Amino acid sequence: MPHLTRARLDLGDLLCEIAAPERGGVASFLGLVRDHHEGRGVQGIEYSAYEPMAESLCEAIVTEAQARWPVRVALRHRLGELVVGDTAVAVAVAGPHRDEAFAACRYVIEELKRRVPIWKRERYADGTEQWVDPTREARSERVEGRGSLR
Amino acid sequence: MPHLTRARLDLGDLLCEIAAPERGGVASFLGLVRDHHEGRGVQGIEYSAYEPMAESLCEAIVTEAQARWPVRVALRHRLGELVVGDTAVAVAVAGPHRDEAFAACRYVIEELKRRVPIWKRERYADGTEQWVDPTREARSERVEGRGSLR
Amino acid sequence: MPAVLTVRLFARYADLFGADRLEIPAEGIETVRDLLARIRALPGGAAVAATALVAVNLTQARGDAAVSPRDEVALLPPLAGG
Amino acid sequence: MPAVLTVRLFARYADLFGADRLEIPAEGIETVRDLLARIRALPGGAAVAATALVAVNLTQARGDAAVSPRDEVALLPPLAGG
Repeated sequence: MPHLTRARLDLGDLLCEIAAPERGGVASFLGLVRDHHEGRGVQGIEYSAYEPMAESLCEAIVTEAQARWPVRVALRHRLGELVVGDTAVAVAVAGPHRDEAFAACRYVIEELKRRVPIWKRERYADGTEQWVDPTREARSERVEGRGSLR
Repeated sequence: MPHLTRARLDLGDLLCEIAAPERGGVASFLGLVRDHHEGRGVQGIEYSAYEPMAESLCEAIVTEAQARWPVRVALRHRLGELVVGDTAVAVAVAGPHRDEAFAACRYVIEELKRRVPIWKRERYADGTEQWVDPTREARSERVEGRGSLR
Repeated sequence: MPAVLTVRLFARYADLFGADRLEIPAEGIETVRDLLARIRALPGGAAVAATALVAVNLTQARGDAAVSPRDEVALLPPLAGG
Repeated sequence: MPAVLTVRLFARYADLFGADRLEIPAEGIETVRDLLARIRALPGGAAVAATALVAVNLTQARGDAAVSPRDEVALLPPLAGG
Protein backbone atom coordinates (compact mmCIF):
# COMPACT_ATOMS: atom_id res chain seq x y z
CA MET A 1 0.00 0.00 0.00
CA PRO A 2 1.26 3.50 -0.75
CA HIS A 3 1.56 5.67 2.37
CA LEU A 4 0.16 8.77 0.66
CA THR A 5 -3.42 8.82 -0.51
CA ARG A 6 -6.14 11.21 -1.60
CA ALA A 7 -8.84 8.87 -0.27
CA ARG A 8 -10.44 9.17 3.18
CA LEU A 9 -8.38 7.45 5.86
CA ASP A 10 -10.03 4.63 7.77
CA LEU A 11 -8.27 3.36 10.90
CA GLY A 12 -10.08 0.04 10.52
CA ASP A 13 -8.22 -0.63 7.27
CA LEU A 14 -4.87 -0.06 8.97
CA LEU A 15 -5.82 -2.28 11.91
CA CYS A 16 -6.70 -5.12 9.52
CA GLU A 17 -3.31 -4.87 7.82
CA ILE A 18 -1.34 -5.33 11.04
CA ALA A 19 -3.54 -7.74 13.02
CA ALA A 20 -2.18 -11.19 13.78
CA PRO A 21 -2.97 -13.80 16.47
CA GLU A 22 0.38 -13.33 18.21
CA ARG A 23 -0.02 -9.54 18.56
CA GLY A 24 -2.00 -8.52 21.63
CA GLY A 25 -1.25 -4.80 21.90
CA VAL A 26 -2.37 -2.27 19.30
CA ALA A 27 -1.58 1.43 19.68
CA SER A 28 -2.75 3.96 17.15
CA PHE A 29 -2.71 7.67 16.47
CA LEU A 30 -4.93 9.85 14.33
CA GLY A 31 -4.19 13.46 13.45
CA LEU A 32 -7.41 15.30 12.58
CA VAL A 33 -7.98 18.74 11.07
CA ARG A 34 -8.83 21.09 13.95
CA ASP A 35 -11.16 24.07 13.76
CA HIS A 36 -8.53 26.51 15.03
CA HIS A 37 -4.78 27.18 14.95
CA GLU A 38 -2.86 29.90 16.75
CA GLY A 39 -6.09 31.60 17.68
CA ARG A 40 -7.55 31.68 14.14
CA GLY A 41 -10.64 29.82 12.97
CA VAL A 42 -9.70 27.12 10.43
CA GLN A 43 -12.11 25.84 7.78
CA GLY A 44 -9.89 23.39 6.00
CA ILE A 45 -6.34 22.37 5.08
CA GLU A 46 -4.78 21.50 1.75
CA TYR A 47 -1.99 18.95 2.10
CA SER A 48 0.65 18.48 -0.59
CA ALA A 49 3.90 16.54 -0.71
CA TYR A 50 7.07 15.92 -2.63
CA GLU A 51 5.52 12.58 -3.33
CA PRO A 52 8.35 10.22 -4.34
CA MET A 53 10.54 11.44 -1.48
CA ALA A 54 7.66 11.36 1.02
CA GLU A 55 6.70 7.81 0.02
CA SER A 56 10.27 6.65 0.34
CA LEU A 57 10.72 8.29 3.76
CA CYS A 58 7.42 6.90 5.10
CA GLU A 59 8.55 3.44 4.06
CA ALA A 60 11.95 4.02 5.71
CA ILE A 61 10.32 5.12 8.98
CA VAL A 62 8.03 2.07 9.02
CA THR A 63 11.02 -0.19 8.38
CA GLU A 64 13.04 1.49 11.14
CA ALA A 65 10.22 1.02 13.67
CA GLN A 66 9.77 -2.62 12.71
CA ALA A 67 13.51 -3.23 13.07
CA ARG A 68 13.73 -1.55 16.47
CA TRP A 69 10.62 -3.16 18.04
CA PRO A 70 8.91 -6.52 17.38
CA VAL A 71 5.90 -4.83 15.78
CA ARG A 72 3.99 -4.37 12.55
CA VAL A 73 3.27 -0.78 11.50
CA ALA A 74 0.73 0.77 9.14
CA LEU A 75 1.12 4.46 8.20
CA ARG A 76 -1.04 6.58 5.95
CA HIS A 77 -1.06 10.34 5.22
CA ARG A 78 -3.79 12.03 3.24
CA LEU A 79 -3.18 14.66 0.53
CA GLY A 80 -5.55 17.18 -1.06
CA GLU A 81 -8.33 19.30 0.37
CA LEU A 82 -9.44 18.33 3.89
CA VAL A 83 -12.12 19.86 6.08
CA VAL A 84 -12.40 20.11 9.87
CA GLY A 85 -12.67 16.65 11.43
CA ASP A 86 -11.02 14.83 8.52
CA THR A 87 -8.16 12.49 9.35
CA ALA A 88 -4.87 13.80 7.94
CA VAL A 89 -2.57 11.08 9.26
CA ALA A 90 -3.12 7.61 10.72
CA VAL A 91 -0.58 5.34 12.40
CA ALA A 92 -1.38 1.89 13.76
CA VAL A 93 1.08 -0.45 15.46
CA ALA A 94 0.52 -4.01 16.63
CA GLY A 95 2.96 -5.88 18.84
CA PRO A 96 3.06 -8.61 21.43
CA HIS A 97 2.74 -6.09 24.28
CA ARG A 98 1.65 -2.51 24.78
CA ASP A 99 5.07 -1.01 25.64
CA GLU A 100 6.47 -1.72 22.19
CA ALA A 101 3.24 -0.74 20.47
CA PHE A 102 3.11 2.68 22.18
CA ALA A 103 6.83 3.34 21.69
CA ALA A 104 6.77 2.46 17.99
CA CYS A 105 3.57 4.45 17.37
CA ARG A 106 5.09 7.52 18.96
CA TYR A 107 8.33 7.06 17.01
CA VAL A 108 6.52 6.87 13.68
CA ILE A 109 4.45 10.02 14.14
CA GLU A 110 7.40 12.03 15.49
CA GLU A 111 9.70 10.96 12.64
CA LEU A 112 6.99 11.63 10.07
CA LYS A 113 6.63 15.19 11.32
CA ARG A 114 10.38 15.68 11.47
CA ARG A 115 11.48 14.15 8.16
CA VAL A 116 8.71 13.68 5.59
CA PRO A 117 8.28 16.45 2.97
CA ILE A 118 4.59 17.24 3.39
CA TRP A 119 3.12 20.74 3.57
CA LYS A 120 -0.18 22.22 4.56
CA ARG A 121 -1.98 25.40 3.61
CA GLU A 122 -4.68 26.43 6.06
CA ARG A 123 -7.90 28.07 4.91
CA TYR A 124 -9.27 30.44 7.55
CA ALA A 125 -12.80 31.50 8.39
CA ASP A 126 -12.02 35.03 7.10
CA GLY A 127 -11.25 33.67 3.61
CA THR A 128 -7.47 34.02 3.79
CA GLU A 129 -4.97 31.17 3.44
CA GLN A 130 -1.48 30.53 4.77
CA TRP A 131 1.27 27.92 4.54
CA VAL A 132 1.95 26.48 7.98
CA ASP A 133 5.52 26.83 9.22
CA PRO A 134 6.10 24.84 12.44
CA THR A 135 9.67 26.19 12.74
CA ARG A 136 8.38 29.76 12.91
CA GLU A 137 5.76 28.77 15.51
CA ALA A 138 8.38 27.07 17.67
CA ARG A 139 10.49 30.24 17.55
CA SER A 140 7.64 32.55 18.45
CA GLU A 141 6.54 30.21 21.25
CA ARG A 142 10.05 30.34 22.68
CA VAL A 143 10.13 34.12 22.50
CA GLU A 144 6.72 34.41 24.14
CA GLY A 145 7.75 31.91 26.81
CA ARG A 146 10.83 33.95 27.68
CA GLY A 147 8.83 37.13 28.04
CA SER A 148 6.10 35.69 30.24
CA LEU A 149 6.10 35.32 34.00
CA ARG A 150 4.73 31.74 34.04
CA MET B 1 -22.20 4.35 28.45
CA PRO B 2 -21.19 1.58 30.88
CA HIS B 3 -17.51 0.71 30.68
CA LEU B 4 -18.09 -3.03 30.95
CA THR B 5 -19.92 -4.85 28.18
CA ARG B 6 -20.54 -8.33 26.84
CA ALA B 7 -20.85 -6.99 23.27
CA ARG B 8 -18.02 -6.90 20.74
CA LEU B 9 -15.88 -3.80 21.13
CA ASP B 10 -15.64 -1.44 18.18
CA LEU B 11 -12.99 1.28 18.29
CA GLY B 12 -15.05 3.34 15.84
CA ASP B 13 -17.81 3.70 18.44
CA LEU B 14 -15.32 5.05 20.99
CA LEU B 15 -13.81 7.46 18.46
CA CYS B 16 -17.25 8.89 17.69
CA GLU B 17 -17.91 9.51 21.38
CA ILE B 18 -14.81 11.64 21.87
CA ALA B 19 -14.49 13.42 18.52
CA ALA B 20 -14.88 17.21 18.45
CA PRO B 21 -13.71 19.94 16.06
CA GLU B 22 -11.21 21.35 18.58
CA ARG B 23 -9.47 18.01 19.21
CA GLY B 24 -6.77 17.24 16.68
CA GLY B 25 -4.88 14.37 18.32
CA VAL B 26 -6.45 10.97 18.96
CA ALA B 27 -4.47 8.17 20.62
CA SER B 28 -5.96 4.76 21.19
CA PHE B 29 -5.08 1.37 22.55
CA LEU B 30 -6.62 -2.03 21.94
CA GLY B 31 -5.80 -5.13 23.96
CA LEU B 32 -6.55 -8.27 21.93
CA VAL B 33 -6.64 -11.93 22.94
CA ARG B 34 -3.33 -13.48 21.88
CA ASP B 35 -2.82 -17.07 20.73
CA HIS B 36 -0.15 -17.77 23.33
CA HIS B 37 0.87 -16.88 26.89
CA GLU B 38 3.97 -17.97 28.77
CA GLY B 39 4.77 -20.50 26.06
CA ARG B 40 1.32 -22.14 26.00
CA GLY B 41 -1.15 -22.10 23.12
CA VAL B 42 -4.26 -20.11 24.08
CA GLN B 43 -7.67 -20.73 22.48
CA GLY B 44 -9.74 -18.21 24.38
CA ILE B 45 -10.19 -16.18 27.55
CA GLU B 46 -13.15 -15.79 29.86
CA TYR B 47 -13.25 -12.34 31.48
CA SER B 48 -15.23 -11.67 34.65
CA ALA B 49 -15.40 -8.70 37.02
CA TYR B 50 -16.68 -7.46 40.33
CA GLU B 51 -18.98 -5.38 38.21
CA PRO B 52 -20.19 -2.48 40.41
CA MET B 53 -16.66 -1.85 41.71
CA ALA B 54 -15.10 -2.21 38.25
CA GLU B 55 -17.62 0.21 36.73
CA SER B 56 -17.00 2.74 39.44
CA LEU B 57 -13.20 2.49 39.12
CA CYS B 58 -13.31 2.76 35.31
CA GLU B 59 -15.35 5.93 35.69
CA ALA B 60 -12.90 7.26 38.31
CA ILE B 61 -9.92 6.60 36.03
CA VAL B 62 -11.59 8.34 33.08
CA THR B 63 -12.39 11.31 35.31
CA GLU B 64 -8.82 11.46 36.63
CA ALA B 65 -7.38 11.48 33.11
CA GLN B 66 -9.80 14.18 31.98
CA ALA B 67 -8.88 16.31 35.01
CA ARG B 68 -5.15 15.92 34.49
CA TRP B 69 -5.06 16.54 30.73
CA PRO B 70 -7.38 18.61 28.44
CA VAL B 71 -8.79 15.46 26.83
CA ARG B 72 -11.91 13.36 26.39
CA VAL B 73 -11.56 9.65 27.16
CA ALA B 74 -13.61 6.61 26.16
CA LEU B 75 -12.89 3.29 27.91
CA ARG B 76 -14.53 -0.09 27.38
CA HIS B 77 -13.69 -3.57 28.72
CA ARG B 78 -15.38 -6.70 27.48
CA LEU B 79 -16.60 -9.53 29.73
CA GLY B 80 -17.55 -13.12 28.91
CA GLU B 81 -16.02 -15.67 26.54
CA LEU B 82 -13.53 -14.24 24.05
CA VAL B 83 -11.56 -16.00 21.33
CA VAL B 84 -8.15 -15.23 19.83
CA GLY B 85 -8.18 -11.87 18.05
CA ASP B 86 -11.15 -10.49 20.00
CA THR B 87 -10.71 -7.06 21.58
CA ALA B 88 -10.73 -7.30 25.39
CA VAL B 89 -10.13 -3.65 26.18
CA ALA B 90 -10.32 -0.42 24.17
CA VAL B 91 -9.17 3.06 25.19
CA ALA B 92 -9.51 6.13 22.99
CA VAL B 93 -8.40 9.64 23.91
CA ALA B 94 -8.88 12.85 21.96
CA GLY B 95 -7.13 16.09 22.83
CA PRO B 96 -5.89 19.27 21.21
CA HIS B 97 -2.41 17.77 20.66
CA ARG B 98 -0.78 14.38 20.56
CA ASP B 99 1.33 14.68 23.73
CA GLU B 100 -1.71 14.85 26.00
CA ALA B 101 -3.57 12.20 24.01
CA PHE B 102 -0.72 9.69 24.28
CA ALA B 103 -0.07 10.45 27.96
CA ALA B 104 -3.72 10.10 28.95
CA CYS B 105 -4.19 6.93 26.89
CA ARG B 106 -1.21 5.34 28.58
CA TYR B 107 -2.42 6.45 32.01
CA VAL B 108 -5.87 4.92 31.51
CA ILE B 109 -4.66 1.50 30.41
CA GLU B 110 -2.01 1.31 33.16
CA GLU B 111 -4.47 2.33 35.89
CA LEU B 112 -7.09 -0.09 34.58
CA LYS B 113 -4.64 -2.97 34.84
CA ARG B 114 -3.47 -1.86 38.26
CA ARG B 115 -6.78 -1.04 39.96
CA VAL B 116 -9.87 -2.46 38.25
CA PRO B 117 -11.21 -5.82 39.60
CA ILE B 118 -11.33 -7.85 36.40
CA TRP B 119 -10.08 -11.42 36.04
CA LYS B 120 -9.36 -13.76 33.18
CA ARG B 121 -9.33 -17.52 32.83
CA GLU B 122 -7.33 -18.78 29.87
CA ARG B 123 -8.42 -21.83 27.88
CA TYR B 124 -5.42 -23.65 26.43
CA ALA B 125 -5.02 -25.74 23.29
CA ASP B 126 -4.60 -28.85 25.46
CA GLY B 127 -8.08 -28.39 26.96
CA THR B 128 -6.94 -27.15 30.39
CA GLU B 129 -7.85 -23.78 31.90
CA GLN B 130 -6.16 -21.45 34.38
CA TRP B 131 -6.79 -18.14 36.13
CA VAL B 132 -4.15 -15.63 35.11
CA ASP B 133 -2.11 -14.15 37.97
CA PRO B 134 0.10 -11.26 36.79
CA THR B 135 1.71 -10.93 40.25
CA ARG B 136 2.97 -14.52 40.07
CA GLU B 137 4.30 -13.95 36.53
CA ALA B 138 6.16 -10.82 37.61
CA ARG B 139 7.77 -12.82 40.44
CA SER B 140 8.79 -15.73 38.24
CA GLU B 141 10.13 -13.36 35.58
CA ARG B 142 12.31 -11.73 38.23
CA VAL B 143 13.62 -15.09 39.39
CA GLU B 144 14.33 -16.21 35.83
CA GLY B 145 15.99 -12.88 35.08
CA ARG B 146 18.32 -13.25 38.04
CA GLY B 147 19.34 -16.77 37.01
CA SER B 148 20.06 -15.95 33.36
CA LEU B 149 23.23 -14.60 31.85
CA ARG B 150 21.52 -12.01 29.66
CA MET C 1 -29.35 -14.76 65.34
CA PRO C 2 -25.60 -14.02 65.50
CA ALA C 3 -24.36 -11.36 63.07
CA VAL C 4 -22.60 -12.58 59.92
CA LEU C 5 -20.26 -10.95 57.46
CA THR C 6 -21.07 -11.76 53.84
CA VAL C 7 -17.92 -11.89 51.73
CA ARG C 8 -18.27 -11.93 47.95
CA LEU C 9 -15.84 -14.20 46.10
CA PHE C 10 -14.57 -13.98 42.53
CA ALA C 11 -12.55 -15.92 39.99
CA ARG C 12 -9.86 -18.09 41.61
CA TYR C 13 -11.27 -17.61 45.10
CA ALA C 14 -14.81 -18.54 44.03
CA ASP C 15 -13.33 -21.75 42.59
CA LEU C 16 -11.29 -22.34 45.75
CA PHE C 17 -14.29 -22.26 48.08
CA GLY C 18 -16.79 -23.55 45.50
CA ALA C 19 -19.04 -20.60 46.25
CA ASP C 20 -19.80 -17.01 45.20
CA ARG C 21 -19.92 -15.83 48.80
CA LEU C 22 -18.89 -16.83 52.30
CA GLU C 23 -21.05 -16.23 55.38
CA ILE C 24 -18.70 -15.68 58.29
CA PRO C 25 -19.74 -15.17 61.95
CA ALA C 26 -18.83 -11.58 62.69
CA GLU C 27 -17.83 -12.15 66.31
CA GLY C 28 -14.21 -11.22 66.91
CA ILE C 29 -13.80 -9.60 63.47
CA GLU C 30 -13.14 -5.87 63.70
CA THR C 31 -10.87 -5.19 60.74
CA VAL C 32 -9.97 -6.41 57.27
CA ARG C 33 -6.91 -8.08 58.81
CA ASP C 34 -9.08 -10.04 61.24
CA LEU C 35 -11.36 -11.09 58.41
CA LEU C 36 -8.48 -12.29 56.23
CA ALA C 37 -7.05 -14.33 59.10
CA ARG C 38 -10.44 -16.00 59.60
CA ILE C 39 -10.79 -16.76 55.90
CA ARG C 40 -7.27 -18.20 55.72
CA ALA C 41 -8.14 -20.55 58.60
CA LEU C 42 -11.08 -22.04 56.65
CA PRO C 43 -10.63 -25.38 54.84
CA GLY C 44 -8.70 -24.52 51.66
CA GLY C 45 -8.20 -20.97 52.90
CA ALA C 46 -4.41 -21.27 53.13
CA ALA C 47 -4.37 -20.71 49.34
CA VAL C 48 -5.62 -17.15 49.96
CA ALA C 49 -2.62 -14.80 50.13
CA ALA C 50 -2.12 -13.05 53.48
CA THR C 51 -1.89 -9.88 51.37
CA ALA C 52 -5.03 -10.61 49.35
CA LEU C 53 -7.02 -7.55 48.28
CA VAL C 54 -10.22 -6.85 50.17
CA ALA C 55 -12.81 -4.34 49.00
CA VAL C 56 -15.20 -2.73 51.48
CA ASN C 57 -18.15 -0.93 49.90
CA LEU C 58 -16.55 -1.04 46.43
CA THR C 59 -13.26 0.47 47.61
CA GLN C 60 -10.00 -1.34 48.21
CA ALA C 61 -9.42 -1.41 51.99
CA ARG C 62 -6.24 -1.56 54.08
CA GLY C 63 -5.67 -4.20 56.76
CA ASP C 64 -6.65 -1.85 59.58
CA ALA C 65 -9.92 -0.73 57.93
CA ALA C 66 -13.04 -1.62 59.92
CA VAL C 67 -15.57 -4.16 58.63
CA SER C 68 -19.07 -4.79 59.91
CA PRO C 69 -22.05 -6.87 58.79
CA ARG C 70 -23.53 -3.73 57.20
CA ASP C 71 -20.64 -3.44 54.72
CA GLU C 72 -20.42 -4.98 51.25
CA VAL C 73 -17.19 -6.94 51.53
CA ALA C 74 -15.36 -8.71 48.68
CA LEU C 75 -12.21 -10.83 48.50
CA LEU C 76 -10.33 -10.08 45.29
CA PRO C 77 -7.80 -12.38 43.61
CA PRO C 78 -4.85 -10.72 41.82
CA LEU C 79 -6.28 -8.36 39.20
CA ALA C 80 -5.85 -9.38 35.56
CA GLY C 81 -7.84 -6.94 33.45
CA GLY C 82 -6.78 -5.64 30.06
CA MET D 1 23.69 24.51 -24.81
CA PRO D 2 24.95 25.40 -21.30
CA ALA D 3 24.12 22.86 -18.59
CA VAL D 4 21.21 23.70 -16.27
CA LEU D 5 20.16 22.50 -12.83
CA THR D 6 16.45 21.83 -12.54
CA VAL D 7 15.20 22.58 -9.03
CA ARG D 8 11.74 21.39 -8.02
CA LEU D 9 9.71 23.80 -5.89
CA PHE D 10 6.90 23.07 -3.42
CA ALA D 11 4.32 24.82 -1.29
CA ARG D 12 5.49 28.24 -0.10
CA TYR D 13 8.48 28.28 -2.44
CA ALA D 14 6.37 27.37 -5.48
CA ASP D 15 4.15 30.35 -4.61
CA LEU D 16 7.18 32.58 -4.05
CA PHE D 17 8.62 32.00 -7.53
CA GLY D 18 5.27 31.38 -9.21
CA ALA D 19 6.59 28.13 -10.65
CA ASP D 20 6.93 24.41 -9.91
CA ARG D 21 10.57 24.36 -10.93
CA LEU D 22 13.54 26.65 -11.53
CA GLU D 23 16.03 26.16 -14.35
CA ILE D 24 19.37 27.50 -13.13
CA PRO D 25 22.60 27.68 -15.17
CA ALA D 26 24.90 25.12 -13.57
CA GLU D 27 28.12 27.07 -14.13
CA GLY D 28 29.81 27.87 -10.83
CA ILE D 29 27.49 25.63 -8.79
CA GLU D 30 29.31 22.71 -7.23
CA THR D 31 27.45 22.18 -3.95
CA VAL D 32 24.07 22.57 -2.29
CA ARG D 33 25.44 25.69 -0.58
CA ASP D 34 26.36 27.25 -3.95
CA LEU D 35 22.89 26.44 -5.28
CA LEU D 36 21.13 27.99 -2.29
CA ALA D 37 23.20 31.17 -2.62
CA ARG D 38 22.23 31.43 -6.30
CA ILE D 39 18.53 30.87 -5.53
CA ARG D 40 18.58 33.47 -2.77
CA ALA D 41 20.03 36.00 -5.22
CA LEU D 42 17.06 35.57 -7.59
CA PRO D 43 14.22 38.12 -7.55
CA GLY D 44 12.14 37.21 -4.47
CA GLY D 45 14.76 34.68 -3.42
CA ALA D 46 15.69 36.51 -0.21
CA ALA D 47 12.56 34.95 1.32
CA VAL D 48 14.24 31.53 1.03
CA ALA D 49 15.99 30.73 4.31
CA ALA D 50 19.77 30.40 4.10
CA THR D 51 19.23 27.11 5.95
CA ALA D 52 16.42 25.89 3.65
CA LEU D 53 16.26 22.15 3.14
CA VAL D 54 17.51 20.80 -0.17
CA ALA D 55 16.91 17.25 -1.33
CA VAL D 56 19.22 15.63 -3.85
CA ASN D 57 17.89 12.43 -5.41
CA LEU D 58 15.08 12.15 -2.81
CA THR D 59 17.44 12.49 0.14
CA GLN D 60 18.01 15.54 2.33
CA ALA D 61 21.45 16.92 1.48
CA ARG D 62 23.96 18.92 3.54
CA GLY D 63 25.45 22.22 2.36
CA ASP D 64 28.67 20.60 1.18
CA ALA D 65 26.93 17.85 -0.84
CA ALA D 66 27.66 17.95 -4.57
CA VAL D 67 24.93 18.78 -7.10
CA SER D 68 25.06 18.31 -10.84
CA PRO D 69 22.57 18.61 -13.73
CA ARG D 70 22.08 14.82 -13.56
CA ASP D 71 20.62 15.01 -10.04
CA GLU D 72 16.98 15.42 -9.08
CA VAL D 73 17.13 18.52 -6.88
CA ALA D 74 14.30 19.96 -4.76
CA LEU D 75 13.99 23.00 -2.51
CA LEU D 76 11.85 22.17 0.52
CA PRO D 77 9.98 24.68 2.71
CA PRO D 78 9.70 23.90 6.44
CA LEU D 79 7.99 20.50 6.76
CA ALA D 80 4.45 20.50 8.12
CA GLY D 81 3.11 16.96 7.79
CA GLY D 82 0.85 15.25 10.29
